[in-house]
Amino acid sequence: MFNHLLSLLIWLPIVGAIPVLLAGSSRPNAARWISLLVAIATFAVSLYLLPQYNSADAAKQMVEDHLWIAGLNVHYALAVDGISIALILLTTFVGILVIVGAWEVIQVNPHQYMAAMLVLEGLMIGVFCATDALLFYVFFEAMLIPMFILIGVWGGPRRVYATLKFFIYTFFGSIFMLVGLIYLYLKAGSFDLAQLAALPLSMKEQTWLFFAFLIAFAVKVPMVPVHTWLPDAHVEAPTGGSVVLAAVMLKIGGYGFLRFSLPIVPDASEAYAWVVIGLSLIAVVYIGYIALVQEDMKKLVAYSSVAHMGFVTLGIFIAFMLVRGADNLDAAKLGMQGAMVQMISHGFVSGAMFSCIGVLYDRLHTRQIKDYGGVINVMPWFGFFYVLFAMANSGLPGTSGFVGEFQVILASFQANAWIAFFAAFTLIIGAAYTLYMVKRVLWGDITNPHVAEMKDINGRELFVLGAFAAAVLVLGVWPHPLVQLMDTSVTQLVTQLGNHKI
Amino acid sequence: MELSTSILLTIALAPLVGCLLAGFLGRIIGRAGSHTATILGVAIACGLSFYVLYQLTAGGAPVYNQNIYTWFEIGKYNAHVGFLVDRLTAMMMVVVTFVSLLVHIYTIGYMHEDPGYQRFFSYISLFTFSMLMLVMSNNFMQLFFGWEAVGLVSYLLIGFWYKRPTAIFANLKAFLVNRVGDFGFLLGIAGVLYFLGTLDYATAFTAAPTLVGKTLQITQNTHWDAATVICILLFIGAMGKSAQVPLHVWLPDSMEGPTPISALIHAATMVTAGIFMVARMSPIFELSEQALSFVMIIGATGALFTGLIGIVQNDIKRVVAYSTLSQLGYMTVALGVSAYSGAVFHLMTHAFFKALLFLGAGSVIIAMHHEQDMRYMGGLRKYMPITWITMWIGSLALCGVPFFAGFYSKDAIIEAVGESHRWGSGYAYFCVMAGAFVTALYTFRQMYLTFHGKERFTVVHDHGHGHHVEHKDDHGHHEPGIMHETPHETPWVVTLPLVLLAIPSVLVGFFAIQPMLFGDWFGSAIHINEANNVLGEIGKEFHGAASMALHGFTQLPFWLVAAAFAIQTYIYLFNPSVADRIKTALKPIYNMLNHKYWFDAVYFIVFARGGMALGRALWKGGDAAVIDGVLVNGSAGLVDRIAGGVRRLQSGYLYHYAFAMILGLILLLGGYWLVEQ
Amino acid sequence: MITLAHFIVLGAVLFSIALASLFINRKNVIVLLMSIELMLLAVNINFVAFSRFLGDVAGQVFVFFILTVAAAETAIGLAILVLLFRNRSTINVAEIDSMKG
Amino acid sequence: MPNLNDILILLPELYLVAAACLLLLLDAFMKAEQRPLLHWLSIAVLLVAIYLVVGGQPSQPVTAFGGMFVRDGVSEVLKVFALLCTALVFVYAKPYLTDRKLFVGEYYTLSIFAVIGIMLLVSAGNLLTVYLGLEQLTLSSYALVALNRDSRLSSEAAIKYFVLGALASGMLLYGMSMVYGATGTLDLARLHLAAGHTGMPHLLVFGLIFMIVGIAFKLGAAPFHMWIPDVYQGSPTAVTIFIGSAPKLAAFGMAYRLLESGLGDLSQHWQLMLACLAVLSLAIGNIVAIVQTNLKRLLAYSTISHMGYLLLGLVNAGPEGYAAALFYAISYALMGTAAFGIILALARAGFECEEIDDLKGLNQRSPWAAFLMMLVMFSLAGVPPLFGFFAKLLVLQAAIHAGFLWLAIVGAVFAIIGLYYYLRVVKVMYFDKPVEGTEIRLQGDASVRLVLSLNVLALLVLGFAWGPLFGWCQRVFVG
Repeated sequence: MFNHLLSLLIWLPIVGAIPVLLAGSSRPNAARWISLLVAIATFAVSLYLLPQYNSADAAKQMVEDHLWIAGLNVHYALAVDGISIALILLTTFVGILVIVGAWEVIQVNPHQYMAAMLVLEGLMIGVFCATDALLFYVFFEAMLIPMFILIGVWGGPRRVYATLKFFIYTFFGSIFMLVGLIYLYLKAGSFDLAQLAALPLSMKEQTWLFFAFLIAFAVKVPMVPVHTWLPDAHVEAPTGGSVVLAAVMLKIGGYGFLRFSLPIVPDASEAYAWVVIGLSLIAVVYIGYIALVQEDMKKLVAYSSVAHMGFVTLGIFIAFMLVRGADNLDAAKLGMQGAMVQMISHGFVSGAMFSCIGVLYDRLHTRQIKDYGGVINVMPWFGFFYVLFAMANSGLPGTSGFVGEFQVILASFQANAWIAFFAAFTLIIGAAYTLYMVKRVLWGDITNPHVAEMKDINGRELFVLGAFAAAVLVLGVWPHPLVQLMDTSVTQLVTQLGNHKI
Repeated sequence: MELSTSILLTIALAPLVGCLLAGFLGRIIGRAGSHTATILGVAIACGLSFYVLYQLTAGGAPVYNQNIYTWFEIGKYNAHVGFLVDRLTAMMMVVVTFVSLLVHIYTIGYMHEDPGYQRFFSYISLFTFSMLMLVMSNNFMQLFFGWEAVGLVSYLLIGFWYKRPTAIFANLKAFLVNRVGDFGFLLGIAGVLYFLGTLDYATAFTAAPTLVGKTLQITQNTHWDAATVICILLFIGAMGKSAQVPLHVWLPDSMEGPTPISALIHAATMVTAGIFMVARMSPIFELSEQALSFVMIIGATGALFTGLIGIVQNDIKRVVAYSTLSQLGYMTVALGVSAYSGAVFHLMTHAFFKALLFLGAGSVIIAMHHEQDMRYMGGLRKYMPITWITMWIGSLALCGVPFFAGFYSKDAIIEAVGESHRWGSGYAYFCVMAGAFVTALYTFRQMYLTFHGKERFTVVHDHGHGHHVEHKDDHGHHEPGIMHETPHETPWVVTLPLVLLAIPSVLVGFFAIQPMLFGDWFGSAIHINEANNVLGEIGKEFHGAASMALHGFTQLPFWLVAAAFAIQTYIYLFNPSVADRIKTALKPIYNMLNHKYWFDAVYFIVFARGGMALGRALWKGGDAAVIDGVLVNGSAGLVDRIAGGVRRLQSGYLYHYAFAMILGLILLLGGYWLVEQ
Repeated sequence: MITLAHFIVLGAVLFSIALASLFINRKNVIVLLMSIELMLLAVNINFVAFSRFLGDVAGQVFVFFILTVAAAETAIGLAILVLLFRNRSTINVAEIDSMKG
Repeated sequence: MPNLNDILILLPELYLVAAACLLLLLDAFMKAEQRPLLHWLSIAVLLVAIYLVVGGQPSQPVTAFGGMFVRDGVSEVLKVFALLCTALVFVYAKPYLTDRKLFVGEYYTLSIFAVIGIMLLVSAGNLLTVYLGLEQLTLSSYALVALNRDSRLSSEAAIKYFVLGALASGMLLYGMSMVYGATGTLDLARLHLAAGHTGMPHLLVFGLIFMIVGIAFKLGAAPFHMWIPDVYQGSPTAVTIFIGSAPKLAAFGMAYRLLESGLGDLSQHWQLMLACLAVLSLAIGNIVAIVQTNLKRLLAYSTISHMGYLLLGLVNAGPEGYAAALFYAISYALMGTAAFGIILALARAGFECEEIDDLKGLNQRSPWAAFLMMLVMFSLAGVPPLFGFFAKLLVLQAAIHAGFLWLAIVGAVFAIIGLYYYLRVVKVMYFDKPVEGTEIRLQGDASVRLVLSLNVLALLVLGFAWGPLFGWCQRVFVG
């Protein structure tokens, strides 16, 4: 069997970006069509990947391993498990939608935009495949470049501040992780994640490494209090940028916790789980209140992303309390699964929300809530999608937004009723800020004459929103397949949490 | 014979199909197409529900409990989508689909001029689907799904006329208040999973006894009884959905929605979901005296005090709305004294006569061209006899006049409370008793103001109908008391449902009381500890419906109703001025009632305003000032300032450069010297 | 009796004087060239002294090289000096500060 | 008595000397319009030199003239890249020189003489050769800086460079004299043996310190960096690019020869000193660069910070550390050449393209140039997958392994600050609108653009395939 599937998946979009660039600004449509084809091809490959993957087998699969740098024993090592596959599918799926979504919206240098998108997609897939810490780091950092360009070139008025903040924030986080990784390499003589996981470490070392990882991924997720780059980045980013940022990039933070913090420094992670849990709960409540008073739609959704990602970190670290405290493996799995499902679901929901805001922005060129009102009068179909995604965002059962939060809350109650209490607060505050926005944007009579001239969504937008809607509903009504896909991997992760390193 | 899965699926999905057709293809299939599709869907569901009920009672079919598909399965935790259909469920299905069907028909008449016709039908069919999912569920997850789904539809329907500021305020309020309830509900479910290890009803209920003695740690050294915590959390959900004090504030505002909705969702079915849920959970609730006392007291408070507000309302729909709150209070009290079947029984009768009253009110509103203020009505009986008669039937049922459906259910509850020895039952007994009087007060007041006395509107024949058409969608608040044509009886699509509802409002109690309350009709569906079986006690003196009714005439509740009747008759038929004199005489009380005990005002200030203020404070103070201002931009600025300073060292003067080098040399030498020391 | 120490101290003193004059003098670039020469001479003294007391000629060979290179260095230095004067018509060290920060 | 063998070992250097003299003569008898020939010739000369270096590479380290001259792996690597960089410099410089009437033979011959100095320096086996090589390099550089006779800035830069350079070499010599006095030998190999059991250890260390000053000056490590910004800014860009690339390799070679080959046993002394220099350089370089508006000056400060990272490698004082530092020197030489190369290519008559704002909206005017510059900037900033990142990775790793974790963390922190000004350049090129009426695009003929593109893309390619190069760097130190 052809065993370079993952490499293909990573490099197809990156290499595909070259012809798109060559198409040049003179032939924008060529650029658009090529990039669409590349995106679709990538998606197709990722779909082909699905049946290849044996979800019964806990081991990493489709392994590719070539010695990359002999001098440092760095390997070009790729492999996937259920979790990676799910995230890869999310990436490729969103990949198509952002290309379509940007079709005639991006008029300035569309070829560069599309190329950046494709490169970004490839790098993100790489992050999900890499099993060598250094390779992971390379993809992890390289991602910043295309995103920097995307936001900076096609972004809003304060894009310079936003991009610099975004880039430096993230770089700041990851550089300490790099130092940590080097330290680990010197101890283990390898960057291979499996070997690092097997490496015995003293509590002191683990603590330092834990915080090195924490800061790297906390910035990415983002967790309070290192979240302030996200609202700025989102507000200034072009729609596609926001979609990718929210839908996939944030997930890499959560994914990093799974691949680094948990297996490599389990004991420190246990000892400091309360820190992460505390911050996650703060994210739910504190950020919820902040989202309530936002006047900019994108800022609002950005803040709600922070709150929702709080469930991811909560679900991941609650597992420690359950495995080691309560010795309840299944509950830990429940929480972990919840976190994973929440990642995927948030990918769809936030992506959809930003696409909706993009639709509005393309018509009125403002994101201020006060400039809208009564949109439903002129855009009924849009209204349908908007309400649907808003409901998903506030975790209505039947939409994907509910599943993960439900599982995480159930799991956290097993650990401590109070954690569940604060987590469940999202039901109220989440609904409050989301529907308050819907009220001001969608409902009501038309006050702004410009709103009266808005046209309802066209076919292209219908396709994008429809695709998101389908994903949101299917996942919400029948999450079982996704859970199955990740089950063995999650089980293995959770069982690993049990074994101490000291 | 066995109930077949396909039938149950059809019942649940038929309305959904109708909803999708009307919703997505509404433009294509047109108004007629939409209402045919949806009505057909609901009709099928209704017919099959009756069939299912028949199978379960006469057909001797066993209780149906199966999973349709797996929702998720993680280790020992799993959630499924499945149906549990026993008599309790079947009864709810019948009530829901039947009322829903009539409301569908009624809507044809009520909404016939509304631009959102198709949308409306789509919504109510969606509601029917969600409600069926709720009642037919066999596990907590699906229950929560239905629970929130009906909330969603309620949100959409209250805000159906989305141009009205009041409507979109009300629907947001309704959803959020419900979410407060669901907050508790979800925690309750989590608690169930924690203590009982499953989300499946059957398994959970069989395991329920193991809760005894288990506790939940709240702080270092306070432990609460598991059953109590779970029950109260679950009941908080019920308080939201069934509008119990103090989460009742959303229901009166929900009257912003079209009247059919008020009838279907905010009177007959959705608001009773909480009652149904508690009845369903009886095996768990039976384990906690404290929880039941809590339920009882909450219910009793609602039964009396919300009823009082009804007396001072002038909006015809709001009167009915407050009466709904009060009646929900009755049901909750019944639950509180473990008379679950009594509660469910009242739920059923109430569904019929309250739907009847709402639809009747709607019919009046149509006739008055969307004038809802009773002060501009009066003497309508001669214009719309059918409405008049049917509404009287509904009112008498509501007041609990013997032989009417309401009598049996309500009287049973009052007696049950009397029998109960649970902590707080004395207070509850007083509340329900006084509540009977209050109910009669506002009911008769409403009837008199609407149908009797002299007309308080003038008819001015001017430029015809078109006027209202354009006013229709925004429900133009044309100058009060001025009609542009004489009111007339509403079309058959409106009156037919009234008649169809009037029949059960009279009869259902008479026929159903014996089996439902005293005949162990619900079987395994409801579980009661012998010690708490108040209905059993009453059952001992029960000798048939007729004698109960006759006996009813000798009881205090009836005489309270009679007294109220006398008072209101005197005031509103013979001496209207008295009303105002009383109002002035009891000014403070009137104000208190008129402001609904200031609940809404306080909530708005504390939660809405307060929440926003807090949010703004956290945003400006936390994110903007501390994190961004100090940490992020602050450190950046610091580096900049340092840079500005350091660059001055690069003065451009050769001798400074040389000096720097020599300084460096000296430092190295000095450093070495220090290290050597 | 003159010991090695005396020579080293002499060299050190000369060297220090050279260094000092490099940053104390703010007048004239030529003085800078002179002090550089002085510095090299101090070095030469060291080398000669050491090679004499170590009885090893290599040091003295080194001195010859230093002298030669120093000559070349001075040549270039003066050339630059001329250039500087041509462009700015001053060789005042305190005025050569158009590039800073 | 020198024999033929010595001559053969010295062949590349001797060949270059001869070639340089020939070019000088040729230039004298050449008409102005024939000069391009000189240009190509000198490039050819360098390439041949590379061939000689690689071709005549001995399997074992060999010495000539009684240990005066060492030819081993380290010198090979350094020579190859020094020659390569100089060749690149020649390619990039031509259009700039012609535009400014500076297209003269001296430029080429002086550069080649400087390269000879470098080659001598990195192969030095004796304090004397170190000194001679160094002077050969610096004297030619002084002249190069002053190449543009009519520029106030050039002359100012030249005088500053000259005085400070002389001061530095004076200190170096003083140090040498002390080391000589303490050990009684000038030969590095013998020095290495004698250093262990000298009678006057303090004198030795004093000498060491003076020599470190000399090295630090050559590297441009703070606080001996003062000349760098002014010289980079003042000298013609065509000269800046040369000073900014090959001599860094020489500086590393010098440090290696003196500190490792010569005074390796004193590492416990100089490790800490270098660490201090590293911290200072990182701090000053990165922080002051933030407030620069002149592109050349910004790159000057970035050089200072990069030398700080290079020192991180040296601090390790072991084979892996030297390998990392060598790797870093090479990567920096390539990046520096590329960065200044782009500036040269964008500059034209009457437009120096020195200010950062000159790059405004470059992406709209010349996407390719912007793209190349972006790659260079991210590489300098050390963002993967570009070459610069792996260089940083290696030096950090070396520092941590040597137990200087704190130093590595300092390096990491300043990398964040450094990122800021590199991003600012990218921002100006990509996010800002071009200034109306200005015109900015790649100058020069296809050859320049091709070589430039290759040079930059090499940074990307080496980001993936840096293994062999690193392997080479490792081998030369273990072997």
